[in-house]
Amino acid sequence: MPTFWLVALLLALAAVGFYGGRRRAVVSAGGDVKKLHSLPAYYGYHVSLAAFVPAVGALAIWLLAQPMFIETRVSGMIPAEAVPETSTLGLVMSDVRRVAEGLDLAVEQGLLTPKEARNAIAGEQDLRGLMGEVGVALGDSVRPEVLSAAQAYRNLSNTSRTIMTAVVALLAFGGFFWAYARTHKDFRARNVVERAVLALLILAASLAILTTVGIVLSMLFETRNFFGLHSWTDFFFGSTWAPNFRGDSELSILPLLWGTLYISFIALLVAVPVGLFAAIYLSEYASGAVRSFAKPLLEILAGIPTIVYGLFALLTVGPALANLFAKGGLLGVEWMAGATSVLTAGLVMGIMLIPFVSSLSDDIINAVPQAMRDGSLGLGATKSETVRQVVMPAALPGIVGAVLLAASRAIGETMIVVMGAGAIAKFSINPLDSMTTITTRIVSQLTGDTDFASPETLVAFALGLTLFVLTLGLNVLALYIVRKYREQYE
Amino acid sequence: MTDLSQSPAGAAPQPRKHGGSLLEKTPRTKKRNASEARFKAYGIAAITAGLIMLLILVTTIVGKGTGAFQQTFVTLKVELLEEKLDKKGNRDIEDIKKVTTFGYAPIIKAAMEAAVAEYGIETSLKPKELAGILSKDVAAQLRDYVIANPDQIGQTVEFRFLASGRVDGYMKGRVSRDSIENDKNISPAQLDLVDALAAAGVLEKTFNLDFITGADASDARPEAAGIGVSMLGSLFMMLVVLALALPIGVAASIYLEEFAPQNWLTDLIEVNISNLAAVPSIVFGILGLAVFINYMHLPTSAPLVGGLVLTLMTLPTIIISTRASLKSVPPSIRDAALGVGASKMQAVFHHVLPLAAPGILTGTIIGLAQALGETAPLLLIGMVGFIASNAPETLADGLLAPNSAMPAQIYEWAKRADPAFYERAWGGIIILLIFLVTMNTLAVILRRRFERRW
Amino acid sequence: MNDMTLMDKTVDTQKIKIAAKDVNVYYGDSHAIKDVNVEIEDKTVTAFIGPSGCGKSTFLRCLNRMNDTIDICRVKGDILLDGEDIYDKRVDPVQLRAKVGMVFQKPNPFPKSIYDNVAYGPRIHGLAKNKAELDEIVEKSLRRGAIWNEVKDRLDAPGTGLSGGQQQRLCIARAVATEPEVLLMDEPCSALDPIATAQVEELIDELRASYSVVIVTHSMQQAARVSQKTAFFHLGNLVEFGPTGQIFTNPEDSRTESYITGRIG
Amino acid sequence: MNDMTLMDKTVDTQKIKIAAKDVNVYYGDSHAIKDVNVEIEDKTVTAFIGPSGCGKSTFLRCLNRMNDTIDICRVKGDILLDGEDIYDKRVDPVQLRAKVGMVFQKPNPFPKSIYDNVAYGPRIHGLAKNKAELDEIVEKSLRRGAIWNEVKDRLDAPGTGLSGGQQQRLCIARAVATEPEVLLMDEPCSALDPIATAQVEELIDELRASYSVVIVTHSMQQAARVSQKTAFFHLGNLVEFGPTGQIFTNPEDSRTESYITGRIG
Amino acid sequence: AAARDQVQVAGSSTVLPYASIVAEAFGENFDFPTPVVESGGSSAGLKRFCEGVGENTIDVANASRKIKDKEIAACAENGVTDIIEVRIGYDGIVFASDSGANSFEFTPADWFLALSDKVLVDGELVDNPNTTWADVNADFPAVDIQAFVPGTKHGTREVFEDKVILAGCEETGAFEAFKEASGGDKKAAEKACIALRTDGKSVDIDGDYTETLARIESNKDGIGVFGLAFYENNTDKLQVATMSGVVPSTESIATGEYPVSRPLFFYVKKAHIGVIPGLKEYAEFFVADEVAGPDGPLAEYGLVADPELADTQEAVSSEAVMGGNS
Ligand SMILES: Nc1ncnc2c1ncn2[C@@H]1O[C@H](COP(=O)(O)OP(=O)(O)OP(=O)(O)O)[C@@H](O)[C@H]1O
Ligand SMILES: Nc1ncnc2c1ncn2[C@@H]1O[C@H](COP(=O)(O)OP(=O)(O)OP(=O)(O)O)[C@@H](O)[C@H]1O
Ligand SMILES: [Mg+2]
Ligand SMILES: [Mg+2]
Repeated sequence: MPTFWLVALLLALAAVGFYGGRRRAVVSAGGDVKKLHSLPAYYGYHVSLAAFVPAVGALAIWLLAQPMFIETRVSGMIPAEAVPETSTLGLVMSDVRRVAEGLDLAVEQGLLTPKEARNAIAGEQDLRGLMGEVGVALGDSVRPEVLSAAQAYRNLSNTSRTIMTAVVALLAFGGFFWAYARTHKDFRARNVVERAVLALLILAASLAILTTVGIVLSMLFETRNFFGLHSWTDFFFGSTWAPNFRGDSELSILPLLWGTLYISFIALLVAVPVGLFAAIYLSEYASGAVRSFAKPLLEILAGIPTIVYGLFALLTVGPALANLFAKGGLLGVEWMAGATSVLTAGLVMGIMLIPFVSSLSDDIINAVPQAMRDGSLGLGATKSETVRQVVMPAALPGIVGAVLLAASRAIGETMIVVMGAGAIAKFSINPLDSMTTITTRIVSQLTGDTDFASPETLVAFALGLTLFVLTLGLNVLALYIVRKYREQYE
Repeated sequence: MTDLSQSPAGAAPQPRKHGGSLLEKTPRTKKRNASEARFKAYGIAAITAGLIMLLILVTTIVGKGTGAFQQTFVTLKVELLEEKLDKKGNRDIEDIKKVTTFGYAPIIKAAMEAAVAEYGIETSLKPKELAGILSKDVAAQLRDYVIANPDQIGQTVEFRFLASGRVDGYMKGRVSRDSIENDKNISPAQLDLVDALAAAGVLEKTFNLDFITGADASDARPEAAGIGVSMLGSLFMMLVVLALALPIGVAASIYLEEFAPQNWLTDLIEVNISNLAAVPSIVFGILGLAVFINYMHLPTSAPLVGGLVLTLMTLPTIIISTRASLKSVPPSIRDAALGVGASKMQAVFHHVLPLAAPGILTGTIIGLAQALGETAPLLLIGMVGFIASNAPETLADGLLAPNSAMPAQIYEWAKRADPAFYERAWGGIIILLIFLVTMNTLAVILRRRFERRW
Repeated sequence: MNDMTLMDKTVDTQKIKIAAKDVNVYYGDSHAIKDVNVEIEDKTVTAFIGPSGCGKSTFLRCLNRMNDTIDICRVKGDILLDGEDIYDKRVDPVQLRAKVGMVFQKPNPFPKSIYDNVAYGPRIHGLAKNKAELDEIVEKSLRRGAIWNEVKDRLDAPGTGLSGGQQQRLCIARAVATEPEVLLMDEPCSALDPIATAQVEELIDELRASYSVVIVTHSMQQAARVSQKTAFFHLGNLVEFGPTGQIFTNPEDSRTESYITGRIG
Repeated sequence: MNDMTLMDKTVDTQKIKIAAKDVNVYYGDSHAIKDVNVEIEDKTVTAFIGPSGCGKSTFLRCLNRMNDTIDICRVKGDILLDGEDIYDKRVDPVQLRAKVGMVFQKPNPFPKSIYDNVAYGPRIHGLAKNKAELDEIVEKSLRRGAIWNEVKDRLDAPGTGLSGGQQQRLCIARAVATEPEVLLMDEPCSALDPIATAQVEELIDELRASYSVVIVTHSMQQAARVSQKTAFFHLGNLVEFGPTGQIFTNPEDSRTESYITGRIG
Repeated sequence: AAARDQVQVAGSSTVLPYASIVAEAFGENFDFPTPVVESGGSSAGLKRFCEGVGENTIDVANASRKIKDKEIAACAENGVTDIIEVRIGYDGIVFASDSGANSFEFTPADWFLALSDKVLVDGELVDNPNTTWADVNADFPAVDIQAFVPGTKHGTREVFEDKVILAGCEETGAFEAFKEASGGDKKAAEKACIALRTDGKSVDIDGDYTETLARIESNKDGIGVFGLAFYENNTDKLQVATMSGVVPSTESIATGEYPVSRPLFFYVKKAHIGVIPGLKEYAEFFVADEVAGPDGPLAEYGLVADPELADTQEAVSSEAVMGGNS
């Protein structure tokens, strides 16, 4: 596995670079560390990074590009008539790759000499059997074109590997010596290393943008298809959600949006007060012992698979609510038609979200300096007054973050809604009615049996994209609010 | 100069009337204390409510799932008849392999007949019905054995076979004579046979390690299904998530919170991240399918892809919580570090990050818990379904070979028709929770070490 | 600002406001206050002096049970306020702290506006019937804290954006706004210039007319100027307690003398 | 501790260490420092005095760019350290701060052990080759901070669990541990008793032999005792700057005189 | 990318149990690795099937319905042209209630009258007034109507609409009335027929049959729609209703006596045969008599064996593609 060894070499070089760079710096300062611009370790990191990062980058790019390059070269070798009518070049190529891999393995396991592998001729040997022995299953016996292409493939890969090794090694050693040469007591190693780290941090932060771009792109195309098939006015302004198999369905997002907001609202109505009070109790009142077991226990709530919550809603909460509110129930009212309702799903979802609010808020509240509390208590405030008026405002940004996270999770939840709230999209203000949410519709339209090119399926993408835009709006709003009310302590 | 001179009429200010005794509470204090007590009670109520819910859920889960850890087995002597298994008698492995599992049915029937005879059990059942109390997995078990030990053909070997799901249910009390009235999979006569075999000590219910270590089985043989392989799938996914989401999330948060200039670009990133938290998980599946499988050509059903998708899904959670806790570190700490000549980077890594660690770990706990229990995105990248592969042997295999994940497995089982799977689904949830608790415990211990107030 | 005008002080005997009996305080294993007995009189300014780390703040915080908030801190012994044990189970520390106000050593303004910082106490104690009354209280307190002029134009600015000395005065204003019967001030003038110090001392003198004030200070001059009684702490012990004049001119204990003359620290 | 021994001071002319030219500082819209020009000499102790809120800390924080950390704070004008503009783009504030150390007005120990508090600076600057050397630096710094005796038995205890004055001295020890060329001290003795104050003053005097020290103080006596140069700030203006002796005995500006004699605050 | 060596199947969750039984047996009896069978619905399966040809696409799509023309077109656009269609048998759809509750003998008209949004009363189309089963049919007990029908994403729903509701609509004459009301538009009339009431009497189930079962267990008056296989595994909890007098069973469905059933399919990408190891073997094994025949494990599990299985076997072994030279 040459790549493996190459990486090992790079790692080794980086390690050597670390010690080498450090040593050189110390020596250049005449052994007096204090004369160095930066800590010795930074000189080490600098050489390590210079040896490692460009080389690994090149390696990665090469490894990504090599197959493409070889593929085009080799596929050029396959005559058009060698591609069976029903097949495609791509499939033949995968056969080529498989054969090449089989040959490699056979050589590795000593079943073939390298020379035999290079010169093997289709039909002479039972190559399929041989490949079977080394664990590469072929669908058919090896055809001559495929075999020769595979041999060419191996040749090319070998050459390419060699060049790659050379390039990578060159870069690594080049970087190493370049950095090593620059290492000197006045060299600003820390700044360079920190700039590299900062670049990494920025890279990490940009991943969010990339993900967003990815999400939008992966849905945009199908969304466009959807709007090509279905009128956007109905989607945005219609009032009914009623997909059917015959086509020509009414697919409006509004009832779903209503359900989404309603269910999330109820879930937050449960999770936020309970979570916040739990957090406050844990961080302000509870003894260390209580806190250290209650908090992790509550966190388990976030990890119970949602299917369990779904069943809980379906089998326990739903019937319990029905016992109260449905016809013949204890309250003698007839507000609830079945066991599923917005309230059922919201309650259960709220339970699941408790730790989202409680644990995060607890950490944030705990981080508010004690001096703030002392200041308030010293004025004769009760603990609760202190919490409400001093601690909470100071912890507000974090708490808003926690609540937003919970809200986000509520919007994205499916299983609990499916089992707890039913699957009927309707406008109603009765929390005991069944409703459904955008997310569950996305899942069900995507995983259903409808025609995948029909609007009934494609609507999932439009729903996803619209939801994305809507939540973006909500988040902008939240950011604005947090900015406005932020209180910075000390 | 003296502001004091402005106090009314120079008269010494009279102290406010405080209630006389400390031991007697003033009405206002009483009111405030009442509100204090209420506030505290809300807290206690909130925690208790949460814990009670947890208790209910966990007892439900445990109550329904413990059955899965036991299984009914039948110990039988089987004569590996040569005329059925190796007609040519040359022990050629290729020939032996030609006998499919269907070809083993007569041997099993014969073994059952022999057992009935041996223990003197009277039954009117036909051989096929006799074999009906055994799992369909038995033939595969036998065939594997024969292929591995061709020299044993012709011998009589003792095996421990799984009983069928219905029989197992009967032993566990899930199936009763009443409930099988319309059941075409099992008859009262078969239950009589089961009773007799149990009395003879041939059939017994024991701990079932295979459930914890095994792979999924098809709908026709719930008794053979295990969660072990998908547990490894989850494990590998969690490794990927932990290895990527935690460092990337923390790095991104540090940049945004400590280094990023306040401008529209960073605002954009910030809003974007919180928005990603609200993206339904299935959308991440769509993304994963588009990017990792269709574009980057990573294999389908691979835990690596699952891990990547879950990483993207978990990142916002970790970032949001990390940022919140970075924000809550008092600026004086940063000042102190900068004041002794630390660089911003050093101040962050040496002082701020350790102080923010509890929040970061909380985010990780919650993010990983969510990732561990997530099914929807896995649906689109092919990790939900029937993926009965073997336990991966190498790291690369673990990451790339098709596998499922615990929640997906549980979800699949919960959907299956045979009620025996239902019990396994709950059993799977128990294992998932144990997995989760183990994972959390590590983080919680770590978090406790970082918690302090200043 | 002449140095020691001690003998001018009238040392009337007042009723005992706070009596501490055999108070011991421990931080975990370390014994921070050792068998302290002290009687703090009403309508009197009592100064606590002593070298840094001798336990002044610790003892001060015992007097309104602020030590309750430090987990590892244990207080033994009796502290009586108006004859009632403040560590009694039935005593509500909240009510106690309303009576016994505190200015902390490190200024700790709330991350709120200056106005809200001062209005906080009156609000929770319901001292103002309406906004106008509250405004009045805030203004009066800020004036008493000798900071009104500096902040009157920016009452909405955050209290944390003030300079060190301004924060300190804000905290004093915040404490007097609730009109406690006893005011504990832990080095209230440490960050103040002489003028501001003089104003605060004037305030203390004014407060003395009706309240009891305990002040921790490192400035012997200040102690001499404002206090009628002085307690000298050393390594957790209350070495000497008596009329300020006597302590400064004629200390009984040699350690007191050494400290006052600047020989032990 | 006799009050004013000003005329004894030798005022040698030293090379200029820090030169501030037309420095203006704004907090958002409010103008905190107005056109300040000052030259701080090497091997000299410069005292900044002035009423609370006049901008001493603000100006001090400009000298090592600590104001960079306050979002709303903008600094205009030039500040030269050894002739180099410290606000130049190419200047690494980190390096600057390593040269120009700081003791903050509010003691801010790290929530770490006392040892780590002091060892942190030497560690990141690579001042110690090994543990033994580091131990030595820590001990020496704590001694110079006049706190060694109090903490030597509990170096592993958290720095935040110290008394106010101890924290202050810990911060001084922390600052001197990195051996900066210029040491900015914002009221380093505000929470210290006379003895500790004297020890810190001794330290300052000792530091003067090789470094430049800038000290903010509210105590005129202290300024007089330790400094060779004094700058008087008032409402953001540098009113007067000159040899300490002259400022205290013969101020040019009437405002200076009023302040020193205790008439404006 | 390393070569893939197992068959990759995706699609309908109705076909999944059968496919998994086959895949398991296939893995046991052949040297090829056990195929991976993903669930996710016919739509998603076919979509991935049609994504193109090549290793990173699936080889087989399971579907609980026939592939649609539009999908074939989309497939062709991506280069997936030669598709082998394999019908594996039929899925019976049954109506069942809690085993302890009332038993029913339904006709399609009963269902239409119970669940339709609008019904014909005295020649007028009115909002469905029926609240109990007795209102629908005097022979039925007077219990509240509470029906759990598959959600609109399920293929079962389509069959239910076509073979029960629409049939009932025509039976009761409502169809003509709808047609009249919409000006003779047959499509609109059909649509009106299958519109179900939304007042909670008819509940869409988006989950699976286990959810329907759970609903019935918590509401004993409920009647649910199930697959035959599911019912047969849960006879202890459910009792099945007859439809037009016929008791559903694999036999009665195979003979066509019991009307409500649908064919199940899988689709094989011909281009992958010979390339993906074991693909053809898998397809052949699936439809082999010992597997999909009336005595095979699939039938035992609840699949209604296809009477024309022999033709299918023949088509598979000759790799006959759709639309072409079948
Ligand atoms: N972070 C800040 N935001 C806004 N204004 C500030 C901030 N810090 C200080 N100020 C204001 O700037 C002016 C100067 O403050 P500075 O802290 O420099 O005063 P100072 O001379 O150090 O006073 P003190 O002796 O009280 O510490 C004051 O009016 C203060 O209110
Ligand atoms: N939170 C704490 N945890 C542990 N020890 C503490 C804590 N607070 C104070 N101490 C210790 O208790 C002793 C007394 O501290 P205290 O704060 O009462 O001193 P002080 O007299 O107020 O000193 P200063 O004048 O420096 O403020 C000191 O030795 C100090 O280190
Ligand atoms: Mg103190
Ligand atoms: Mg200041």
